[in-house]
Amino acid sequence: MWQTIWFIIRSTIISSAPIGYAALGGVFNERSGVVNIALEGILLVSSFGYVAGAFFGHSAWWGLFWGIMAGLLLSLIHAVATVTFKINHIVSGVALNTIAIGVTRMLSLVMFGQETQSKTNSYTQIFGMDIQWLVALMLFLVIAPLSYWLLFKTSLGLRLRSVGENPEAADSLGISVEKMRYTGVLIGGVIASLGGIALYPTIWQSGISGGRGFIGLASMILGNWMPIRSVLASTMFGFADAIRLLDFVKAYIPDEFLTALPYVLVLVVLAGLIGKARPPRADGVPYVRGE
Amino acid sequence: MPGDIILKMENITKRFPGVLANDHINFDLREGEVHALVGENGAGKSTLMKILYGLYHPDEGTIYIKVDGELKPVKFKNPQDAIKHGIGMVHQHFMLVYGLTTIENIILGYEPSAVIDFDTAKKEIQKIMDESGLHVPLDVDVEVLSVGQQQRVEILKVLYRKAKILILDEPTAVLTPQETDELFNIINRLKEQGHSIIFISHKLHEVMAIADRISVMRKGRLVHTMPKSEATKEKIAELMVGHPVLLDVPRPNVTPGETILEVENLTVESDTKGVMAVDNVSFYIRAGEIYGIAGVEGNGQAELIEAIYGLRPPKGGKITIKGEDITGKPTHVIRKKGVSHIPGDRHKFGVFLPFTLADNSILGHHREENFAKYGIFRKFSNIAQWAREIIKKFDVRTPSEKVPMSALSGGNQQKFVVGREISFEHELMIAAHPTRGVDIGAMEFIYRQLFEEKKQKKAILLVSADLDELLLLSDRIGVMFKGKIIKELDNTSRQVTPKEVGYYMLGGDVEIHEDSDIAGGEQSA
Amino acid sequence: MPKKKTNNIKYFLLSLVAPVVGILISAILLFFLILLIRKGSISDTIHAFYIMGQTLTSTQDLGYIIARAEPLVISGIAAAIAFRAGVFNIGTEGQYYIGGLVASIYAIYFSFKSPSLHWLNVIFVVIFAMLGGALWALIPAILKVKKGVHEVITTIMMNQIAYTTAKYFVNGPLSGVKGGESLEPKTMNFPAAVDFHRLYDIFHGHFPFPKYIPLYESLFIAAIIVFVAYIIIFYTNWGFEIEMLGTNPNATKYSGVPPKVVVFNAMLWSGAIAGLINIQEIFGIKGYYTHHMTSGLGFDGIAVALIGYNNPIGVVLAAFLFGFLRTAGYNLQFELGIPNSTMDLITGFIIIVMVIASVAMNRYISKLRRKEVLSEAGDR
Amino acid sequence: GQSQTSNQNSGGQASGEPKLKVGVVFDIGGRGDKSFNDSAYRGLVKAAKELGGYIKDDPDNVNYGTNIEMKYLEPKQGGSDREQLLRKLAENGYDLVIGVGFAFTDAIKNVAKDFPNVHFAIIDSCYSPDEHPANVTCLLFKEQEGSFLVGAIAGYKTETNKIGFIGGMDIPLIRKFMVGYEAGAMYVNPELRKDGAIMTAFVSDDPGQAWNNPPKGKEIAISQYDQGADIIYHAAGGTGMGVFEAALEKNKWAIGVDSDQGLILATSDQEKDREMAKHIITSMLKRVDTAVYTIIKEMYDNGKVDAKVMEFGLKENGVGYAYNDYNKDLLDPIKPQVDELKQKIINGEIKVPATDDELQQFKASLGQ
Ligand SMILES: Nc1ncnc2c1ncn2[C@@H]1O[C@H](COP(=O)(O)OP(=O)(O)OP(=O)(O)O)[C@@H](O)[C@H]1O
Ligand SMILES: Nc1ncnc2c1ncn2[C@@H]1O[C@H](COP(=O)(O)OP(=O)(O)OP(=O)(O)O)[C@@H](O)[C@H]1O
Ligand SMILES: [Mg+2]
Ligand SMILES: [Mg+2]
Repeated sequence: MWQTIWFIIRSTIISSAPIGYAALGGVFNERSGVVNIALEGILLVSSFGYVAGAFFGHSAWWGLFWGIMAGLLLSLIHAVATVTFKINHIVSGVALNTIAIGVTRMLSLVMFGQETQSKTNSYTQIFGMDIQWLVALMLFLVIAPLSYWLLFKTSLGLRLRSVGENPEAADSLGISVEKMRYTGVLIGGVIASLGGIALYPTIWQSGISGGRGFIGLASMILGNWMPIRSVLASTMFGFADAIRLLDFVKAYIPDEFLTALPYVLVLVVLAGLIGKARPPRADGVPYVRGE
Repeated sequence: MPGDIILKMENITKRFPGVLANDHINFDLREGEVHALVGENGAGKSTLMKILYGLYHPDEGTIYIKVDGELKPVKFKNPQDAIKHGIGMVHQHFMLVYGLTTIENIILGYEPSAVIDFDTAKKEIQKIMDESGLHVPLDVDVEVLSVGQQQRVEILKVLYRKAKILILDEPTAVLTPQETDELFNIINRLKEQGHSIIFISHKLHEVMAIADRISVMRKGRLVHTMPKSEATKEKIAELMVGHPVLLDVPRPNVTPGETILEVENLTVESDTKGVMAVDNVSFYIRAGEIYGIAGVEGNGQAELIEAIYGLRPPKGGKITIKGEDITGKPTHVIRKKGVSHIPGDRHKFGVFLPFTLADNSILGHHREENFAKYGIFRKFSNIAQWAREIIKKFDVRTPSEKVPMSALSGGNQQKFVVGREISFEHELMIAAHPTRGVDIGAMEFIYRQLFEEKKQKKAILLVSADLDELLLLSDRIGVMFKGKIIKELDNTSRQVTPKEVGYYMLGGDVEIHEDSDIAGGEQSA
Repeated sequence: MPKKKTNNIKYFLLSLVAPVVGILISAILLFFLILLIRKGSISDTIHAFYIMGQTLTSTQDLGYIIARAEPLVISGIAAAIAFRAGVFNIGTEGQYYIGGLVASIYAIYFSFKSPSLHWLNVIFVVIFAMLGGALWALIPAILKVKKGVHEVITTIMMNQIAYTTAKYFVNGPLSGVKGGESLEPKTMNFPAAVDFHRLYDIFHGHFPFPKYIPLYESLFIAAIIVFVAYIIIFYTNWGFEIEMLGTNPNATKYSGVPPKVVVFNAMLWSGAIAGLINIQEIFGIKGYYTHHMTSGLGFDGIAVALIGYNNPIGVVLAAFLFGFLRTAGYNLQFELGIPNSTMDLITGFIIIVMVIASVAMNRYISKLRRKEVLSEAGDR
Repeated sequence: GQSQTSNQNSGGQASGEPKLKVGVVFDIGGRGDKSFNDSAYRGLVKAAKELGGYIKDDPDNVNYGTNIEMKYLEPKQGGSDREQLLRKLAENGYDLVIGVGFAFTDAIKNVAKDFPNVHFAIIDSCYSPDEHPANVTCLLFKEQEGSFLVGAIAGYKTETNKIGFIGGMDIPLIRKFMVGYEAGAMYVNPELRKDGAIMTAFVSDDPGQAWNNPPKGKEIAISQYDQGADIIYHAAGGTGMGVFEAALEKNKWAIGVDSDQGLILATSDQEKDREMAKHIITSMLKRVDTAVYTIIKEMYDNGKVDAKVMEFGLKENGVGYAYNDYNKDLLDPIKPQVDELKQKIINGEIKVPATDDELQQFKASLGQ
């Protein structure tokens, strides 16, 4: 019995972490007014970045560095496309997800000689601790509270939120909307990258992100664009993912039901049947001065 | 009382595509004075102020600011630069971030430190509130504050930034008379504390009441600056429009016919749930009659029109056209029953800027057999023919009906909209601010068209912020105050005075001071 | 548009700048990618471009380009209809899963078994696929109209639910996996009277492409959709009202056109057409339904619509560009071992570059227009 | 098989036209999965070596002559283009086209119809006799037999008397692995006949998530180890790497599948691989390489193969258990017993169950 409970707990933490990071990344993006469905792609490239970085750099630190760089780079493209060039956020996200799949597979072939998976990376420890666990626990113990603090207790957070709600007003106060949106997208990108690292530091495989970026978006909505609530929502999905393997769950609940549940829940919440979700007012709306 | 010049704008020029918004403007401000800036819609007031505030960059010209007792040229890259030089602006449209609390809104962009110490900030703001008399709750979402409170937040924002120069762009447009009085008290208090204030308004009585000096803008140029002692309302009005005011278009004599529009006990909810924007309103309009609605903006005029036009379902009451009940019917049905509408904001409601004039000429009637086979397949040649007729009849200056609407000047756009709405078969014309932002020539043209309508035995519901326009055109005037028509005045022989209307616009129980002419109207035309 | 405009040709040429720039920049990127993969061999890289060029000259490859463009044409039109109304239906992805599923249920349980009634089956397949797609667009449409919930969020959720729903039906009620046979999850096979006929068989000898090119009757359906969409968009009041809404919702309301009704209809029609996106694969190539069919066609269609300026003709051109990229991609993979993922990368890149370029060009064009007309009118 | 079009091979190999062209399409796991697809790849290498051929565009440049040209392709993520790749090979004059994995069942059937002159082979799947295309050969394995032997090894080696199994997907094919494993374990160790002594789990119902999901594999394995298992057998493709990592972390045992995963990892240039290898007792060998080599050789020798079903069991050396330099010390004490079991199966003395029902009967026949 206690083993089952222990399994559920640890499995929930491990399964939630990438989703939770994606959700937090989404919070920073959307709080600044940028819709980012490329979170899925960020998970994928940062996962690749970690494995390749650690593999060739012979150290988990290099993995961390390249994992974050990879996610950051993808985010940067999104920021340039949506904030500077003001193209539709969804289109940029869709394109970046495609690019993420392509670029990882291509680099895998070039770097590892095989397209669908990397070689095994031996460097998965930092300070003698397993990096996957370290990063996963960091989410709950450090990153989530820190994100809350950053968004609600600092001037940066205040400015970030203001451009997501009313960029014109922020602009009128001398806050650079573009700069703030870049900040939101890039901070969000770094955070989501940690999710890619929490995914599986040993091996990268094509398709390893498995839709977790989208579940992260769902968590973000269920968490009403609040950092801690979004992370908590992600643990719900992690929990569903953990228990679906248990025999007694399998016996009574169809797997499809568990898979669909999070998304149905989002729709129910959005319909106002449970609670209330309100996106930032200028979410996804390009800002052009003097309209 | 006012001191030295602390701000000078020299030869400021700003062009927008197709518009010369500011044309070599010279403007200055003294310490401790209220300098009023007046002018018609689109004269370039806001543009000039946005340049001063660093939001726009002038194409030409220099700004000088007094630094360490000396006027020095400055270049503002962005508002932050302007704020640093002690300039603060309260915008025509509030620049508040809903979703943030009052205190967050106040400190936004000027936070005391990277990690915000809310307690200290609160203390500081409390001090400013006590000094200025501007009190607002600090820990609520600004969204829930009343309009007056929101404006106080705007002023607090400016004071929190330690601005010495305050720009108030049409601060009274959205205020009730009491709130306006309060604002004036505050302005006077700020003045005493050494602040300098630029005050923008269309309302001449306000300007006369609060300003020390007055500058008048017309069509992008600053035409005259004078101390209050030299100013009269008539003089300002003349400067604003460029010639002696009070257009006189002869009003045709028409005996009213049958009742066209009848509104009984109409009640309409505003955007805020539970608040009635229109409260138990009843009136009627007969054929050949112009019924004017007067009132300070925001007293339910917009909602009244929306209810009659089918855009806002009424909460109670009844609306009939020629005896037929149209209450709660959708707009397209109501249009079919013979209602035409010149909307108040043409860009937002009246036209599709990227569409051609031809496409713009049939809006709302595009499904009629004349314009579409079976109501579906569009008849392009008929549509073009129709548009050309409007263009010709209403003297719209355009190369052809094939150009996009956005290519026309505002006045011509308005003429086109007026022409379109008149050209459709109708019994009732709802005209909202039909001359807003158009020049004098076009204005007169539109007046003549409305009188022509009257001769054709149409019923006309006129809503205008321009009192002179109302008095000139209307046979009867209903004055709206807080959602009610508190007084209906007979104006068949133009006997109503602006003062009378003004009295009721403020609720009918406010004392009128001899020198404060509340009936100045928004736009003396 | 059918309306003549001043300087039409100039503006038409200007509108081509974005695609040309996009393709050029992407070609440069592709050059370096191939150089990287082929470990710096310039001659290989040039050969790769030669192979891509050959794709356009081989009849077999042209056949594939058409076959691969076909679903994207439908997908692009579906997306474009919504976009024109200002509705961002990114749910086409889920809508085609469900459209295909509903049509499959028809095919398995209710279709006519007589081969002579094949044409009726085709019509019903189309109807049911459209119903299914519309059904899946219904919830986002209702939530948008009634609750003001943004359709992007809801359609992302609906996409995920669609996949799971399809999976449930394939593994459950419709399961066609028999012991000892294929272990790939799929439904029962459709009756032969439903399976789409190959164009090769229909036209016997008078068909330019080899028999094995997967071109089916569904090509006609795609063509009909393009034609009808073109007529509706540019010649009818439905298209006009959609355009009104997409341009200025407020003025639409004031014109007596209820925005909610237009949004609702646009969303449903977009969904209905989206339901047809993959009938080529389901009823032509496969002859059964599986949730493991080609995915991502909905997302590709969004890109196709945007690159094609939401114009049916533009959509067709953009879809052919994609079809070409895919086909060339397989040739590169086959001939030079350049992984197909390179083409994914390039496709994504082209989308971003082209959309950026077209946004910039559109701004420039409208500025130019305004200047021109103002000077013509002699009015300021 | 005749070439339909003659596209020149531009991969750099010189000299004359090959006598035979063989195309292979891997499944999503692709090359480098250290398991199923890699095993198929070794079949190509063996064919190249033995028959004098080369693999086109191969990163390792396998080249032993020009008799046979071999080429493999990998589908894109999600695998929706398997059929397109088969076609590409068939169109371009490949005489024998092999689909590696059951996911190719329908794709091969469709393509085979369009290219009657090309011969096809499919691994792990087949068709009902009335639907079997005339140009397709099925290559099937008796996975249960090999699994029986590794099950027996687990039965001998377990110290906790608890063992585990992790399958990629709950499908009949994978159940063959599971059932054989359980039967072997129960056969040699009565303790394992108790309820709950053998823990079983499947990774996912979604093929996109089943075979390349090492994070999940690791989680499940840790859970089974935590519940007392000391040996886990996986039949989950790439997901298995997670199982090995769990074994390493928990200092327990794992059993590999398809390839000799212990050997592959033990000889890897990655330290972590070598560490994990120390925790792999053995692997159930599914000689996809043998099957691939056999069909290529037959095609090469005869110029054709029949539309038949080839089954590879213990007898045909198509399945087995891995015994190598690295696990030799571990296995030597029980090797005689295991080999005896193998002989019994080959003789038909032990009939290895392949389905759940058969397993129940088998269990009943063991008593207790
Ligand atoms: N960002 C802009 N782009 C283009 N034209 C503009 C822009 N802002 C203002 N204009 C134009 O410049 C002119 C002056 O506008 P401005 O807002 O300064 O007028 P205003 O005097 O403040 O009018 P109002 O009393 O209506 O506020 C108008 O013709 C307006 O249409
Ligand atoms: N904020 C804005 N952004 C872009 N263009 C604007 C903006 N405001 C106004 N315009 C454009 O500037 C033009 C001028 O607008 P406005 O309403 O001030 O008329 P106007 O130039 O004064 O015309 P007229 O001389 O007929 O009165 C309009 O045609 C409009 O398209
Ligand atoms: Mg203004
Ligand atoms: Mg004007």
